[in-house]
Amino acid sequence: MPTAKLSRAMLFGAFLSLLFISAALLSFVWTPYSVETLDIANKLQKPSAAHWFGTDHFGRDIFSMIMVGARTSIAVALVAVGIGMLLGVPLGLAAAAKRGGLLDEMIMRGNDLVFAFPPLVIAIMITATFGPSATNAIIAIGVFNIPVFARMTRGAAISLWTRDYVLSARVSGKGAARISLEHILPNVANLLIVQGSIQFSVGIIAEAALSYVGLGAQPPIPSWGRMLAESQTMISFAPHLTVFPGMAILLTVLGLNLVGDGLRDYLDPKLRRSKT
Amino acid sequence: AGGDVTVGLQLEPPHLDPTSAAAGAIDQVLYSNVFEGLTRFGPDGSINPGLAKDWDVSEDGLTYTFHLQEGVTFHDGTTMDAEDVKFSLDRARAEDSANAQKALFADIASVDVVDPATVKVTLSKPNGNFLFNMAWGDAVIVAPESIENIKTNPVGTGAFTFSNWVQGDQITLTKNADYWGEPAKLDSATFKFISDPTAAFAAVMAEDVDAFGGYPAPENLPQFEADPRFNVLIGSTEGETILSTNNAQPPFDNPKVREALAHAIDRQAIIDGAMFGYGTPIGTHFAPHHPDYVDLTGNSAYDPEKAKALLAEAGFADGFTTTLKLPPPSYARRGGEIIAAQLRDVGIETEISNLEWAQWLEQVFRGKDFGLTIISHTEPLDIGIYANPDYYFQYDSAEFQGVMAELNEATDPAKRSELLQKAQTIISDDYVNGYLFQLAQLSVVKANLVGIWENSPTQATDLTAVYWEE
Amino acid sequence: MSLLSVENLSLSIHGTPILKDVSLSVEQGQIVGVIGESGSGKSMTAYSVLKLLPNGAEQSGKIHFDGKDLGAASEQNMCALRGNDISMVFQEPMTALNPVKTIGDQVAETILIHTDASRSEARAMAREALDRVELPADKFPLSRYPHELSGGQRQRVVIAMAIALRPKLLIADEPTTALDVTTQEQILKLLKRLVEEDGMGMILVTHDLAVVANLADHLVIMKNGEVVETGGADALFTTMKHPYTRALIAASGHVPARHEHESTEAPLLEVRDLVREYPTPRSGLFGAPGVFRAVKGVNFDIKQGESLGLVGESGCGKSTLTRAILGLEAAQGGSVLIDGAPIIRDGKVDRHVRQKMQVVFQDPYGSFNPRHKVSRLVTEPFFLLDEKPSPAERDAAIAEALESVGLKSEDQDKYIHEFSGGQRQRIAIARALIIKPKLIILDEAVSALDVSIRAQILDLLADLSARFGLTYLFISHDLSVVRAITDRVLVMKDGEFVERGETEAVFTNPQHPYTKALIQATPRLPETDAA
Amino acid sequence: MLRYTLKRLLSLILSLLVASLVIFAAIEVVPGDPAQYMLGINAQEDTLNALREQLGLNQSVVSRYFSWVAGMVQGDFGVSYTYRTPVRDMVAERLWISLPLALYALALAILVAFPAGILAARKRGSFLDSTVMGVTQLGVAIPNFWFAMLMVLLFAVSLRWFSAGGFPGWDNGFWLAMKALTLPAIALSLQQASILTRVMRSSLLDTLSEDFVRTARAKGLSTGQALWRHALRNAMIPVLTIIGMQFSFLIAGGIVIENVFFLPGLGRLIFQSISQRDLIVVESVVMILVFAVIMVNFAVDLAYAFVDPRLRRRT
Ligand SMILES: Nc1ncnc2c1ncn2[C@@H]1O[C@H](COP(=O)(O)OP(=O)(O)OP(=O)(O)O)[C@@H](O)[C@H]1O
Ligand SMILES: Nc1ncnc2c1ncn2[C@@H]1O[C@H](COP(=O)(O)OP(=O)(O)OP(=O)(O)O)[C@@H](O)[C@H]1O
Ligand SMILES: [Mg+2]
Ligand SMILES: [Mg+2]
Repeated sequence: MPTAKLSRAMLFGAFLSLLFISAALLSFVWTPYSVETLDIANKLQKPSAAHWFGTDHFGRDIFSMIMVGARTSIAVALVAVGIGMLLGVPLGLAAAAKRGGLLDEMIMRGNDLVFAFPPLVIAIMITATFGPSATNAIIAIGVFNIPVFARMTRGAAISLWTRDYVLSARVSGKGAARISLEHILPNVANLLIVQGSIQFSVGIIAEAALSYVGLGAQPPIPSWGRMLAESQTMISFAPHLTVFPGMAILLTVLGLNLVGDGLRDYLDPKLRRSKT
Repeated sequence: AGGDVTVGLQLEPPHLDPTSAAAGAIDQVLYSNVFEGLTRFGPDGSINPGLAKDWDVSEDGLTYTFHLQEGVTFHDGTTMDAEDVKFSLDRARAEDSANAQKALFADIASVDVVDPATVKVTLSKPNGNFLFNMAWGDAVIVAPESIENIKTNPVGTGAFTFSNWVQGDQITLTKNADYWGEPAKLDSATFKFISDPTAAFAAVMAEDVDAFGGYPAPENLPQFEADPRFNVLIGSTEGETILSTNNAQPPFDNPKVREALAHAIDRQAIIDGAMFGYGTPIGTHFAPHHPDYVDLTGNSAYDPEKAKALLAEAGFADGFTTTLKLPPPSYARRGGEIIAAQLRDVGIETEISNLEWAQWLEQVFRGKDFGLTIISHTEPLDIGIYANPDYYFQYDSAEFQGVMAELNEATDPAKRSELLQKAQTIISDDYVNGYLFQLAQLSVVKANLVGIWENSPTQATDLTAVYWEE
Repeated sequence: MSLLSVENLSLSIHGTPILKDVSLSVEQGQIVGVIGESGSGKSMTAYSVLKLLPNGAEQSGKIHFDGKDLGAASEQNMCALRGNDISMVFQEPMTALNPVKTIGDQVAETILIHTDASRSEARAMAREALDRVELPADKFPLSRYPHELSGGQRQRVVIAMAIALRPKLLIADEPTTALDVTTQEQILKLLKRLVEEDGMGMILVTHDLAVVANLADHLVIMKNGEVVETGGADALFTTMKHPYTRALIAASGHVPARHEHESTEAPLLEVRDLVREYPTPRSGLFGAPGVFRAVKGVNFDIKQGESLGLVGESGCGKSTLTRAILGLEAAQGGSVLIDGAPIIRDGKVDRHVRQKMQVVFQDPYGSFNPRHKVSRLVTEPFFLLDEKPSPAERDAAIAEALESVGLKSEDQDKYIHEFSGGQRQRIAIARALIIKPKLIILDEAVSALDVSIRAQILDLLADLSARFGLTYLFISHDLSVVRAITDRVLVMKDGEFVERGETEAVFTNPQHPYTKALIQATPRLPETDAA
Repeated sequence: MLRYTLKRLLSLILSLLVASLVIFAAIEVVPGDPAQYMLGINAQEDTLNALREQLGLNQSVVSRYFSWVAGMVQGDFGVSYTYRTPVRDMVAERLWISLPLALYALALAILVAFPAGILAARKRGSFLDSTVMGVTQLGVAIPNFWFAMLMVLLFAVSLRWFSAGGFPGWDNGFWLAMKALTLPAIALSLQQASILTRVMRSSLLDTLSEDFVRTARAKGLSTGQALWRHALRNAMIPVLTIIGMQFSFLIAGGIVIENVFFLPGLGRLIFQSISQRDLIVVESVVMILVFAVIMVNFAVDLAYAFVDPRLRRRT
C-alpha cells in the first residue's frame, strides 16, 4: 500500500517538475508578453484575462516573467548540480579507491572545510570579488555541491569496494581507476540520480535566496528570487507580485523533492527485492 | 515629561565621528542633536547662527570673526570656547586629517583665538560659501579631550547627549539638561536602524518606530497616507539624481550621442516607475528648490524619434552596447531597469550590473570603468564637481571651469546668482549627464509627532524641536 | 495435551501465499527440528507462533499454546507471553543484540518486563542466566557491550535472555548458522542441556540436517511453505520416504565422484614463509602502532592437478592467505611462486603469472556487478591477456565456459539477478575458467549454498577437474565438504598450519588436538553410510 | 578515547590553519578600498592615504596575515576599520543574539521534529504519516525568507502580537528578548524541523527493522516499548549528524532572516562588513564561524561516542 501512495506522490512531483521545465523551454520561443518591455502605465494590475498573473511594478506581465524565471532557476540549479557531480563524484571515487590514504584524508578534510563555510558568505564573497551574475551564483552553489557529492560517492563507493565482484575485477588485473569506472560508478549511479534531484531542488532554493539578496542573475533577466525581493514592499497592496513567484519556487522544489523521494524508494534495493 | 521618540533610519553610522567619515548616517543621528557647528542649517536650508551667535566679515571677504555663544559646555562638562573652535578647524584641515570633506577647509589660511569667546578665521582667498561650509556636519566643533574616544563616545554641545549604542540595532540619545539654548522637548530619542525596506514597512505599521526618516519604499506611502495613524512628509533633498555618463569614453565623448541619450529618457516614467511619482524632474545639476534654479527640462524633452535621428547622425544608426552600473539604492536599481528599457527602444543595449557601494566606488568612481551609471549627488550645491576634469564622469569644459573660478571669488549675491544660472545652462546644453530628478525626502511620522523636518537640506534628523502633541 | 500445537497454519504476505496448512506440535521436554531449504517458510512458522509477523501478513489456522488459543490472544496478551512463556533465539547473533545497551541491561530487561523484580533483583537474575549459558561473571560482567563479545558469546547472551525466565517453549531459529563448527557444537550442547534441565519444549529451526539429526526428538521437514513429512528423529533414515526428505539426506552426505588423475611432481604453487600483517591501533597515546600477524610465515606447495583443502575456523587467516596468494595485498614477508615465477615483481603484480590462477568467492550474490550482463561478467579476466581475443573468439570462449559449467550459451545475455544462487556460483566458476587458468582458488565457494545445490556444485568441480586437469585450493570451514573433494588438507589455526597430510589420513587419524576438536565438532548424519 | 580526542584535535587545528589561509587569501582578492568607502566620493587623496596608514592597510600582505593570526591566537581579533572597536567585542555582542537564536530555532526544530518523526514512524503508512510527510515536504520547499515575510505581515502588522523585528536586548528581560526572537526562530526552524522530522522518521524506520528490535519484541516488549527503549537511541546517529550540520547553518545561515527581522546578528555583521570592506571584521567573523562549525562537528563526533558505545574505544 505505501508503495502505491508513494508513486502517486512521485507522479505528482514529476508533473510539477515537468510543468516548470516545459514552461522554461517554451519561454525560449514564446511568452505571452515580452519581459523586457516596460509598460509603466499598466503597472500593478491584478490578475485578469489579459495578464493571467497580473503585472508588476513596471507593468511587465508576471506570467511571462515566471516562465522566463523558470529558465534562470533551472539553468542555474542544473549547472550547479552538474559542477558538483562532475567534480565531486571523481573526488569521492578517488577517495574511496585510496581509502585511508593521504588523498582520502585531504579530500575529506577539504570537504569539511567547505562545509564549515557559511554558504551565503561564500556567495557574497564571490560576488564581492567578481560582481553579481548568474554565473557566479552557479559557482557559489556549485562549490557546495562538490562536497555533497564527494561525500556521498565516497560513502557508497567504500561499501562497494568490499564487494566480491570488485575483488574479482582486481584478480583480473584491473586497476583502481578502471574498477571505479566500470564497477563502482554504475552502482552508485542510482544514488547519484536521487541525490541529484534533491540537490537540484536545493539549488533552486539557493538560487532564489541568492537572487533575493541581489547576488543572482542580473536584470533585465527575470529571476524568481529577485521578483520576490522586488515585490515584497508591495505585498500589502499587490500581493500577487510575491505570491506567484513564491508559489513557483515552492511548487518546483516540492515537485523535485517528490521525484527525488519517489526515485529513492523506487530504486531502493530493499523495496525492489520485496517486489520481485 | 516630553516623552520618548523612536526614529527609524535605513543606515547605521559606521562610527560616531562626523568629522572623519563621509557616511551621511552619522549626521542623520548626531547633527544638531549632539554636535553643533559655528553655523547650522535651518529646516529650509538657510544658514543660521549656531555656536557662533554672530560674525563679522571683512571687506575683502578674507577675514571672518566669529562671536561665540557664552556658557556653552560640552557634555563632559568642559566648557566650549575659542580654543575648541581653533582645535576643531585645525584638526579638520591638518595634513593627516581624515576629514572626508577636507575641501571645505581648503581656503582657510589660519584660525586665531582672539579671546575665549571670539575666533578669527583668515582665508587665503575669498569664498562665498564659507559660512555655508561651516554649517556642514564635517565642520562641527569637537572637544580635544574627547577625540580619543569620539568614534564610540561622541561628546558635543547639542541638546541631546549620546547615551548608548547597540551596534547593529540602535542608538539612544538623552536630553541634555544643561543645554545652552532652547532645551529639547523630548526626554530621549532612539534611532533604530532598519535597512530592509520591507522590514521598515513592517516596523512602521507595527508602530515599532514613531517616525521613519528617509523612508526607503515610496510605493508604501499611499498606504500610510490613508492611515490616520500616520503623516507622510514629502520634502526635498539636495540629491540630484542623474544618469552619469562617462564623457571620456566613446561613444559618449560625442555630444550628439549624449544629446540622443537625453532625449531617449522619459523622466516622468522613471519617476513614476522607480519612485512611484515622488521626485521633481530636473534638467540640470541643480536643486529645484534653490532660488537660482533654472528649469531646463525642456532642453532634454522625451523624444525617442529625435534620439534615434541623433544617433544616426552620430554614426550609430544601429545603436551600440554599453554598460550600466548600478549602486544599491532602489532609485538606481529600479531607475536602471527603466532606463535600460527606454534606451533599448532607441537601439542602445545596456548590460546592467548591480554593484555594492564599495564596488561602485572602486570601479565607477575611482576606476572610471563604466559607460553609464545612476547616482544621486546629495551634497548641497555641488555643481562645482563639473569643473574637475578628473571627476569620474570626466567632463572637461574650459568655459564651465572659468565660470566656476569666477563664482568662487564672487561675493555679490546677484553676480553669484547669474554665474550659477550660467553654469546650469552650460552643462545642460552640453548634455554632460542625463538629468533625471531631484530625490524626494520621504518621511513617515506618527500623526501626533510634531517638528520633524520635511526637507533635508543636509542629512540630518534634527530632533531639538520635536515634541508630542497633547 | 501438547505444549504447542499448530494446526493448518496458512499465511500470506501482501497476498502472496507463504505457508500452506502447516501443522506441528511440541511436547514438554521435547526438541522438534524444523528442517528445510532456504525460503521454505521455517522462520515464518516460528514467527507465526509468536505473532511477530511482518506488515501485511494474514494468517489462518489454529495455534494453541499451553491450552490457550493464541489466535484469539490480544497483542497485550502476546506481550505477556513472549519472553516469559515462549522465548525465541534468532539466527544472527551479530545483529540480534542492541549495540548501545549493555548485555546486563538487555538480559535484565526480560525480567523487568515480566516480573515485579526490582532492578537489582533483575540484575542478579540476569547474572544467573548468563552463568547458565557459561558466560561467567569474572570474564563477562554485566557491563559488557555486545561489540565486546564474539559471535558465539553474543549468541549465548541471546539465549540467556530467552531462558532467563525459564520459558515453557523455546524457539531457536537457526541459532548456529552464523557460527563456526566448534562454537556451533557448544551452543547446541548448551541448548540441549537447558531443555533437559528445565524440561522446556524447543523448536529448533535449521536447514542443516546434520545439526538436528542427533539433537532432535522429532523432525518436521518443510518445503515451499508446506510440511512434507514429519516423524521421530530415529525414523529419518528408516520410515521417512518423501522424495524431498531423501534428497535432503542424499545431498547432505554427498560425496562427488572423483577421478584419479596423475599429478606431476613439479609444484604449481609454492608458498614460502608467507607473512601477512595488519597494523593494529596504537596502544596508548604514544605507543607505536602494533602489528597483527594474520598469517605467520606459512609454507606449502600444490602440485599440478591436485586438490588441496584448507580448513580452519573463522578468522584463522584463510581469506587473508588467499588474498596474499592472489597478489591482491602485498605480503610482508615470504614469497608466492607459480610455476617458479613470483606473482609480485617490483611491487607490481605480474599479469602473466596472474593469468594462471583465478578465484571463486563465497557470496554468490555479491560476486557480480549487478549492472553487467553475464557475457561481460565472465569475460572480465580477459583483461589479463596481452592479446585481446577477437569477438568471435570471445563468443566461443563464453559459450564454452558457460556450457562447461552446465549453463547455456544463451544465458550470456541475461543479467545476474535472473539466476539462482547455485547458477550464480556456476557463473563464477565459468568466469574463473574462461582464461583457462591452472589454479582455481575457491574461498568458501559452497558455504552459502543450500545442501542440494552445494552437492551439484561439488559434482561440477570434480567433473571440471577431471576434464581440464585443474588444480584447486579449496578453502572452507566445513570439514565434510573438504573431505569430499580434496586430496590433501591443511589445517590452519591462528595464522599457522597445525596439521597437514592426505585428507583421508587426517580425517581418520587426526594428530593435533585442534584438528581433533574440529572434526569432532562437525555435525554428522548418523549412519551416513547407511544412506 | 583520549588518543582519539587528541587526534581529532590535531586535525581540527590543521583545518583551522588552512581555513585562516583560505579566508585571508579570499579577502585579499576582494576588490574595494575600505578607506574610500569610509570617506566617500568627496575625499581627497591625501586624506585617503592618511586613513590607510592609520588602518595599517599599507603593510605587506604577509605581515598582515601573521599579525592577524598571531592576534587571534591571543584572542585579539583586531580592530574594526569602520567601527574602530575591537572585533572581539563586536562579535561577542552579536553572538548574544545569533547564538540564542540558533539554539532557539534548533530547540523548536527538535521539539517539533522528534515527536512528529516518531509518530510518523510508529504509524507508518497511516493518514497521520502521510500528513506529516506532506507538511514536511512543504516545509522544505518554502523559501524561508518568504515565509518570514508572510509571518511578519500576519503576526506583526495585522495581528500585532509581536513586534516586526529588532531586538530589545537581554537586559530588558529574558521573556521580552525571547519574544523578539520567536518569529525569527520559527522562520529559521521551519526548514530544519522538516528535514529533521524526515530524517528522524526514516532513521527510526530503519532501526525498527533491525534484528535487535525483533529480539526485543520477542522478549515481550510492545511495539512502543521496543521503539522507546531500543530503536530510538540507535536511530540517533543520523539525526545527530543532521543536527550538527544544521547548527552550523543556523549560526551562519541566518543572514537573510536577520535582515527580514532587522536583528543585529552575526550574519548581518558579515554582510554589512563585506559591503563596507571592513575586511578585518569579515576575516575574523568568518574565522570564528568556521571555528564554531568545526567545534560543533567535533562535539557531534563526541556525542556519537556517547550514543554508541562501539565508538567509545579508540578508532
Ligand atoms: N517481510 C516479508 N515480506 C514478504 N515475504 C517475505 C517476508 N519475509 C519472508 N518472506 C518470504 O517468505 C518465505 C519464507 O521465508 P522464511 O524466512 O520463513 O524462510 P526460511 O525457511 O526461514 O529460510 P532461511 O533458511 O533462508 O532463513 C520466503 O519465500 C520469503 O521470501
Ligand atoms: N583489513 C584487515 N585489517 C586488520 N585485520 C584484519 C583485516 N582483515 C582481516 N583481519 C584479521 O585477520 C584475521 C584473519 O582474517 P581472515 O579474513 O583471513 O579469516 P578467515 O579465516 O578467512 O575467516 P572466515 O572464515 O571468517 O572468512 C582475523 O583475525 C581478522 O580479524
Ligand atoms: Mg529463516
Ligand atoms: Mg574468509
